[in-house]
This record gives sequence, C-alpha cells and structure tokens, in this order.
Amino acid sequence: MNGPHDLGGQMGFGPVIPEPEAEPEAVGAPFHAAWEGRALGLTLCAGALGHWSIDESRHARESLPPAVYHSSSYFEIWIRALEALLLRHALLSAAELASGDAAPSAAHPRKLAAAAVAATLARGGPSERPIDRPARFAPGDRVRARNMHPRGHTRLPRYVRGRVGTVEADHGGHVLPDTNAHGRGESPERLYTVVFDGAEVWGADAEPGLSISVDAWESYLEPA
Amino acid sequence: MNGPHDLGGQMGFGPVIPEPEAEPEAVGAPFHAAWEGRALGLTLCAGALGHWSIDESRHARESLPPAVYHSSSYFEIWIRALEALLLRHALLSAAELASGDAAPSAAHPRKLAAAAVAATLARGGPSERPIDRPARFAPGDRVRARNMHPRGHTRLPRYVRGRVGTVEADHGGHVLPDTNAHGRGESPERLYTVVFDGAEVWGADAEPGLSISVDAWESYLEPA
Amino acid sequence: MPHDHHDHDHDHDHDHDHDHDNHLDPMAARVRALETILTRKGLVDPAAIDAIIETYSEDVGPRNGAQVVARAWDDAGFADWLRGDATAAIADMGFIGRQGEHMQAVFNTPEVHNLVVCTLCSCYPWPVLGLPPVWYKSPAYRSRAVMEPRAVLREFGLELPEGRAVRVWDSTAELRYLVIPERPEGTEGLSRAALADLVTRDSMIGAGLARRPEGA
Amino acid sequence: MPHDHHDHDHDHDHDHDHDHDNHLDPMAARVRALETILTRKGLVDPAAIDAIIETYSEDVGPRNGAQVVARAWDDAGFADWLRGDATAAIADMGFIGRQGEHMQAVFNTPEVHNLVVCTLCSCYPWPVLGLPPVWYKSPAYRSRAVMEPRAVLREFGLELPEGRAVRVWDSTAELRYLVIPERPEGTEGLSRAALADLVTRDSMIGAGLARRPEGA
Repeated sequence: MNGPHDLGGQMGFGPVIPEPEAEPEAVGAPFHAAWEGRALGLTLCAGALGHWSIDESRHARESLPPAVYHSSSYFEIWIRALEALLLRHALLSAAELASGDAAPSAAHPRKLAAAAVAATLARGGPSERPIDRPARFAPGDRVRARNMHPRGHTRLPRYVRGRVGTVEADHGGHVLPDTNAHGRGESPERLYTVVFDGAEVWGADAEPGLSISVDAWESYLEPA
Repeated sequence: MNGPHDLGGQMGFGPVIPEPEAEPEAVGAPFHAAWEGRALGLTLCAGALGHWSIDESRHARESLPPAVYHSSSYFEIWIRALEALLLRHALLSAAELASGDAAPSAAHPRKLAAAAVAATLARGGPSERPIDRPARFAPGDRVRARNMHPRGHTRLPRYVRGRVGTVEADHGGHVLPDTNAHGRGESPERLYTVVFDGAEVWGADAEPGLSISVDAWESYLEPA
Repeated sequence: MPHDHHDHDHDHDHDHDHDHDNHLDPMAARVRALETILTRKGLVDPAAIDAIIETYSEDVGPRNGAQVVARAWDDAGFADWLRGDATAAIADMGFIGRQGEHMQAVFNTPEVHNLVVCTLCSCYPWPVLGLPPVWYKSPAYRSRAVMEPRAVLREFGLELPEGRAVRVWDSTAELRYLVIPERPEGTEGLSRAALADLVTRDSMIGAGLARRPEGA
Repeated sequence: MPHDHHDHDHDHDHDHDHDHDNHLDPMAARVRALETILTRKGLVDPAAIDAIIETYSEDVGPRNGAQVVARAWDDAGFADWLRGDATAAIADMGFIGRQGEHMQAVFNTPEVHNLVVCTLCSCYPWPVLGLPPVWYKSPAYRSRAVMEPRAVLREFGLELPEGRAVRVWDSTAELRYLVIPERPEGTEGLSRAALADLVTRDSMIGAGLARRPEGA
C-alpha cells in the first residue's frame, strides 16, 4: 500500500539527529525508557504464538492512520499494531483491551517460556525457500520496477516504481510479503538486488554519484 | 517539495464521509465552528497586507511537519501556516505570539477595511500574465511530466511525474508557483492541461475507464 | 485496505485519529489570541473579518453555481459560451473574484462523468460554490479521487453505469472547474428557478448527479 | 526546505511535533496494561520479556559487528568469506538469528561509500549491531538517505571526498546489510581487540568512518 511508512524521498521531516553509541555497560541501553524494552518483548512473545507472520505484522504497522503513524515513536507504532493484531486474531477482545481486565486463561500452547528465548531468537525466521522455476532475470539485466500500487502490503517502495535499474544479484527463492502478509500463502519468488542510478530515480534533483539498490521480488520487475 | 500535502494515490485515510449541503439560510454555515470563519477572515486580511503571495502561503502550509499536517483540520493548517508567515515576515515576533500580547501599533498602510472587503474579494488575484515566447507544446502533443523532486514549492503532483500524457489545452501565461512561492519572481510560463490515462499513472491497479488531468506549467513537461 | 484501520481501531487513551474538525476549544482560543494581537498591531480590522464571514455565509454559495447550471440547461447559447469562455459567461451572471479568476466548465455526458479534486490543497471555485465542504478538503478524498473515483462515488451513493468513463480534474493551478451535470429527465418546461433547485453542490463537483424533479 | 519548519516553529499550545520518543508516561501505562492482560490470558510470560530485554541490553549489540569488521581487516581469507557468504562467515563467530538470517557485507573502498537504510520500516542487522538507534528509525533518516545521503552524512559530521560515489542499500527484503568500513591508517600491528575498538556502530551502517587510533 502507498502508506505513511513509504518514506523514501518524502520531505519535511527535518534534520537527522545523531545519537552516540551507548557504552557496552550502559544501564538500560539500547532502550530510551523502560516501556520500550517491554514493548519489544511483548511484540516478540506475541509473535511467537504463531498467529501472524512478520509480513502481517509490518502491514499492521503501516496500516495505522497516517496522523497516528507520523506522530508516534517507533515502539509506539509497534504497540498500536500489536493491539490491532491481537484483536484481529481474537486473542484479545476490544472490551478486554478497553477495560484492561480479563479472566485468567490457561497458557497458550505456544507461549514463549523464558528458557526458550535464546533458542527462539537464535533460530529467527529465515525467509529463504527452495524454488524450482528458472530465474527470469540474471545479473546485468536491465529491468524496470513495475508501476504497481496495490491496496495491500508490498515491499516495492514507491520511489523506484517505473524506474529502470540493473540486476546485481540473484538471492534465490524468498517468501513473498505481498501474499504472506494477508494470509494468502508464502508464494516464494526469486529475490534480486536491483541497483538504480540516482538520476534515474530523482531526475536532476539527485545528488551526483548516487546509486540506490532495493531487494525486489521477481513479480516486482519487468524487462526494460 | 514532496511534502505531506501531496496526497494523490496515498492510502490509509479511510472512507470519504459525505456532508449534506447546508440550507441557504443555515446559521453559521459553511463553517463548523465560529473559529473557522475567524481563521478564514484572518488569513484573507493578513494576505491583503501584501507581504506574501498565495504560492508562499500554500508552501507554508505544506511545510508544516507531516505529523502536524496530518493531525490538523484544514483551517488549523491555515492558522499554523499563517503564524509561520507572520513570523517569517516579521509582522509578529515569537515573543508576541507566545505571550499573546503586543504594544498597540499604527495601522498598516494596507490594512483591509471592512468597506473594501467586497471589492477585494471581487478583484481576486488573477494569475494570468502576458507571455511572448511561442508555445513549446500544442494540443494533441504527447508529453512526459518531468521526474522532478524540488526541495521547494511545486504544483506538479508526485503521482504524474515521469508519466506520459496528452496536451489538451493551452491556457496562456500564468505565474509560476515554483519561483513565486520563494520570492524569486513571477516568471510566467505557459500553462497546459495535460490528460493521462489511468493505467499510465497507476498501472494495472487503476480503475478501468479512468483518465486524470493536471494543469502543468511548461517547465514541468518534456516531449515524450 | 484503505479502510482497514477502521475495523481494528478502538478508543484507547491518547489516539490522535480523532475527527479532523474536532479541535474546537484549543483552536478557538488560538485563533482568538491571534486575532487580538493582529488587531492591536494594526494589521487586521475585526470588522473586515466579519464582512468576509458574512460574504461566504450569506452571499456566496452553491446556489450561485446552480443558477449557472440551470441557465446552461435552458439556454444552448449560454451553454456554448460557458464551454468556450466560462470565466466570461459566469461573470455575466455576477459571479466573479477570488478563487474563481479563471473558470472552466466541464460537461457531463452519457459517455463521460467528470469529477473535480485538488490533491495538493483544496482549490475550489468559491464564487460559484462557496467554501468547500469538509470532505472535499479531507485527505481521504484528495488521495483517492485520482486513483479510485468510482469507489469514492460509491461512498456518496452514486453507482456509475459500467461503460461510463471517468475524467478526474486535479486543480493544480489557478484554473477552477465547475461540473455541469446532465439535465435530468422530466424537466421539460420547468422554470430556471425550479431547475436550479435540482442542482446540488455535490453534482457541480461531480460527486453526485442533479436531482430528478419530484414525481418524475 | 526539509528544515524549514525548524526555523519557524514555536511552542504554542497543543503542537504534536514534539520529539518522537517523548511519550513516556502514557506509553508506559499502555504497555504495562497490555502486558498485564496478555499475562493473565496466558499469552505471554513476563520472564520471557525479561530475557529478551536482557539479550539486547547485554549480549547483542554493535560490539559483535565490530569483532566481525576487525577480523575482516586482519584476515584476508575471512574477508573473502564475508564477501562471498556473509551469513556463514558471521555465524562462524556465533552471531546468528532473528533479523540476521540472511546477511550481506558491503565493503567501503576509496571509490564507493556504502550507506544502509530501511525506507519502509527499520530493518537492521540485530545479531551484529543490536537494536537500531532512534535516528535510524526516524522519518528524517528514512526519507532522506535514499535521496540526499551526502547531506545526511554531513549532519553526522562526515564530509565525503568529492569524487566518492555513494551507494545506498535500501533493506526492502530480509537481507540485512553490514558495512565494512575502510581500515584506518596507522593500525598496522594492532590486536583484533584494539582494531574492534575503532569500529563504531555508525561506521557499520555507513553513517560514519572507523576511528583512527589515538596518536595516529
């Protein structure tokens, strides 16, 4: 979707404010408030229940109303999206969320135990999938990012759509976010790194000497 | 600028909520609160002082931080931009605005009098200007909207940039907002209505049978 | 998907996603403070603000445009003038000035339905339609009208016939567009005043059709 | 123009443009309420949250990546491995898992400076860099890095040499990028630990260079 999250080339957000790297022993780092750590932990624990994919989770964040998305900190976006996911998957009712109260329930069969955290984080969620179909594109090929504007989730940023670039690498099959975010299956497709000249993307307003790459699924591309 | 105002094709704002037309005698219409009428009047009266153009005024609105722009009602955007303009042109100091207090001053030489309102509104601010240069494009010509991303004001919406359309009408010379908004002169240019096929603009995601036109200054266009 | 959040939203402490015209109290105070200080500094005259409000509350509104449409339906010569030089034809009826300096009339036909939007702000033909309604200024309308006008029109209760083309006019410059809706059936012999009564504000933006006369 | 509003802004009643991580109190309450209710419903274990926080506070952070970079500087064979199969080479050092499942190392050279961003959210290589800093997640960085990276780097105090090309990597899929900064001069004979001390977090994103050793 052409949502508030698709920020490449948008203007008006002001300067970037650098932040010193925390000393390795700094207490509380890398969080800026205790609730941020809890928000991270809640999000990962709820994700571990297996009711939604990382793609659905990203789509829940970008589906927040633009006014909310733009006036929220990043972990606030996470929490608002987590609430939406819990409601959508009926793990929580609107009444429970509003009241802050619920009857105690038995443990969810996939509730993440403290002892399992290390292994779960170490396992992660690889997106690579075997794929049989021959590659449509090869490194060196000129391709055009499709001028697509789906209502649902996609990972093709608006700023490259319609622009021509060069395939630089073929990373094999990966889960397609566009279907997976909506529970329509993993539909693995070949993923390519495609590099664009800055002037092709931004016209005369590009900084000189700039090139930009995105990682694009095969269906995002057409021969140029 | 690629600001928060450039909304064509953005998603996530929800449904359109129709609003019944007010009866001609409705008290207070078309305003939804008394302050909205005051905000309109203040904006027009301040504009009549002649310190800024309508283009600079529009740019002040779109330069509001995106979080503010998206969480403000339309007249709230006007008031915030008006405050910025008054400060920029030193008609008001930050201290005066913060305190809400100022020493009384003599009337500004161009202060709009109640008796002059009707004539001022009737005069408006025509943007048409004589232009000598021959037209670069003629109705029927195929043109491409330039892939431009200026940091300053422009009236070429992002959704048509790089897309090919057909010139439908030549409206003669008009003040160029891109320079006028920044006090760099009216630089009149020929203005064209350019019509684009929906599928050219939105690809396969366009509604069938859709065409869209924009009014584009000559420097926004190149031969296709 | 654009409606997605409405299914999942809920009232929960400090949500910012409240209605776009709901800031009444703080904005009333803010605007009052600004008017006070600008008045003290000799920059504005509150009586001029009153006169502006009166103009757009009482004198200038969509009934102006309705008269233009009714005359165009009734007078083929005027319709031709409107088609060729809308600014002059509309000025002939006394509707001139701010946000209507350069007018263009666009005529609905059985082949093409016209819809007007301003994606970049809220440009609107004030002398013929008055000030725009909230929906015209809303991000929802501005974002969607150029991409899915039929879906938008459905939210106004208007289902266009399948083969009807849709032409969207994005008001990016100082040209202002007035849609001339199709004349409804059953209106033969009606007076101009009666015809004008059938012309809604929304029909002159393209978000609706002209009403049919009662009993027709 | 992107900075424009900072010149004109002022504190005035209910501005929403406060700092992006400044909602401490209402958010703390909101998150606490959510944790309480999810715990009661048997969905989360607060001790697991503690363990996650501990992991990213104490075990996983940019010092991991610094060790990877130091080894690459010191061991040409490892650098080649990193270039060819970063996931395996980095796993060999024990850095694996969530948000680092598919790694790619991009090497700065005298010709090209690399910079990593995620314009669509905040993808970041957690196993080697920990959690991203606020600026990496900020709309300012995400919007500008792909269009005016040199202007952004200037805000970090980094002025790139004029002829240096800039390659920006937008992390749109599950590949995660680690920038290998150029090895500073005057570092011959330093231990790997001493080399790692020169490798800043920002240099592994491309927002800075590795530090020169003191006295060099």
